[in-house]
Amino acid sequence: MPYASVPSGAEAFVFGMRFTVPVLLFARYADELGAESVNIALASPATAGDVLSAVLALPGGERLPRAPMVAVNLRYAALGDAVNPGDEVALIPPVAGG
Amino acid sequence: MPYASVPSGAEAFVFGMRFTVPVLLFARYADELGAESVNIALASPATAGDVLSAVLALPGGERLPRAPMVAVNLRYAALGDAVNPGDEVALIPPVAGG
Amino acid sequence: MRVEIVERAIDATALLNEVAAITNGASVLFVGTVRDVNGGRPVTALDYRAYSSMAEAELSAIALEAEARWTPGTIVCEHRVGSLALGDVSVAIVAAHPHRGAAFDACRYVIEELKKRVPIWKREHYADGERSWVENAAGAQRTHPRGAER
Amino acid sequence: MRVEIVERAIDATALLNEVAAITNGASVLFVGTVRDVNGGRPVTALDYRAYSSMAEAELSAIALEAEARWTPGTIVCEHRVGSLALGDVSVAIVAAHPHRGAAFDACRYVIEELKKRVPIWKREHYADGERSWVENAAGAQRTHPRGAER
Repeated sequence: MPYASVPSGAEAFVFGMRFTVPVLLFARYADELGAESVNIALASPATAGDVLSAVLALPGGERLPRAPMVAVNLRYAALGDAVNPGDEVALIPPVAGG
Repeated sequence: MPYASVPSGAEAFVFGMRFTVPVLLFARYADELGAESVNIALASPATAGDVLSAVLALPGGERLPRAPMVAVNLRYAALGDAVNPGDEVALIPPVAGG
Repeated sequence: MRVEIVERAIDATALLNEVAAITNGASVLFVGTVRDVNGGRPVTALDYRAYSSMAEAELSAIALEAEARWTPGTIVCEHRVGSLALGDVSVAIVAAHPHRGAAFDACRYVIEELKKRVPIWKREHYADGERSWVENAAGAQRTHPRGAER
Repeated sequence: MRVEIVERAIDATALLNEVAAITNGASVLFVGTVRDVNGGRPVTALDYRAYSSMAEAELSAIALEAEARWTPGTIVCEHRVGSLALGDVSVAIVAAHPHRGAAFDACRYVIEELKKRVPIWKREHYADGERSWVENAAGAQRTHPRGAER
């Protein structure tokens, strides 16, 4: 059953195709990682959770919460949501607008 | 017990003293009575209810509700509240501010 | 706290500025304007009449009730009387408070109580030339609540 | 409906005028301003930062939710980012509706959801020179609600 782990509803992808997505960081998360964005290398099929794991493994990533909010293409995403080439990912610290 | 009916808390008064109070009329009530104010003659001790009864007995008074809101000196009054010389009385139609 | 029955246009911005204070993080402004329709009937203009001295007394009482219940807060309110055209502002209420929930609740309290208690009357002018005094649907106190006592 | 993240002063009057319509009898404006104290600590200034493109997308979604729930109504909202001084307006929301209850409820909905969902962050500057990112007490979503799925 080699395809059992393919997320249903995911877009078409090529197994193992390598690509990079920008991950935007804000507020305390940007301070902790010392950057306002990082590029994360992925292999398809990739998910928001894969991006998060890679960011948490960066220097300073250990100071982030284990499961921060993630956005893909300007929308809050579940960790199982697909990330495709051309997508913009962001980690969203607890918000403080108003 | 000739004093049994004296309202407690009422101001000092002379039994049977005659006086007149202005009664202000507004909106539909003014239209029905054809006047924005009327003078009502009273004899002490007098109440807001006495004033109301006198207004309802005027020509056009039969077109007013039987128990409209009454104000004495800019405050909503109960019909048993005292009316004294110098007081300003008003009948208050259903309000429509806002 | 300031309340006033006015015979001129209401400047809502002036009311907002009046309550501006660095201790108040939240201001809620309610603005009521003359609508083109009431109960499905086209309205062309309005007259507001007030028993002004009592209206200001009652409105002061309401504002003080709100300030006492949602302390520390500030209420400013103006209600216009006279002839108003469609779109004119008839009433503006600002409630300012350190916290937004209290500012919303205080502002809402003042307009709800105003519509029930403040002696102001409205005569609508309709497209067919007729004019009629109207009553607030919710708050209208038709008759004396203690009338049955006598 | 219009929402915008702006880097200039907010003109609340312009927002009120924008929704003015003779079909809307009630407008409720919420204005948030920079307070001098937060959690008992004296604040001297603030920076607001936003993920502007997502903030406008999320704020649009909230405004459309409000307009769908309280129809027919109109929402206009601006949130300022950058350096703000004490007393500066950080956010203004207007909800206009034929009826006041809906205008209050819709305005309140937008500010409550904004504080929970819109990616904007605030760094307070304190009297002692320290600066610190703050989180909204009520709405802060610390971690991913579906984080446990993986």
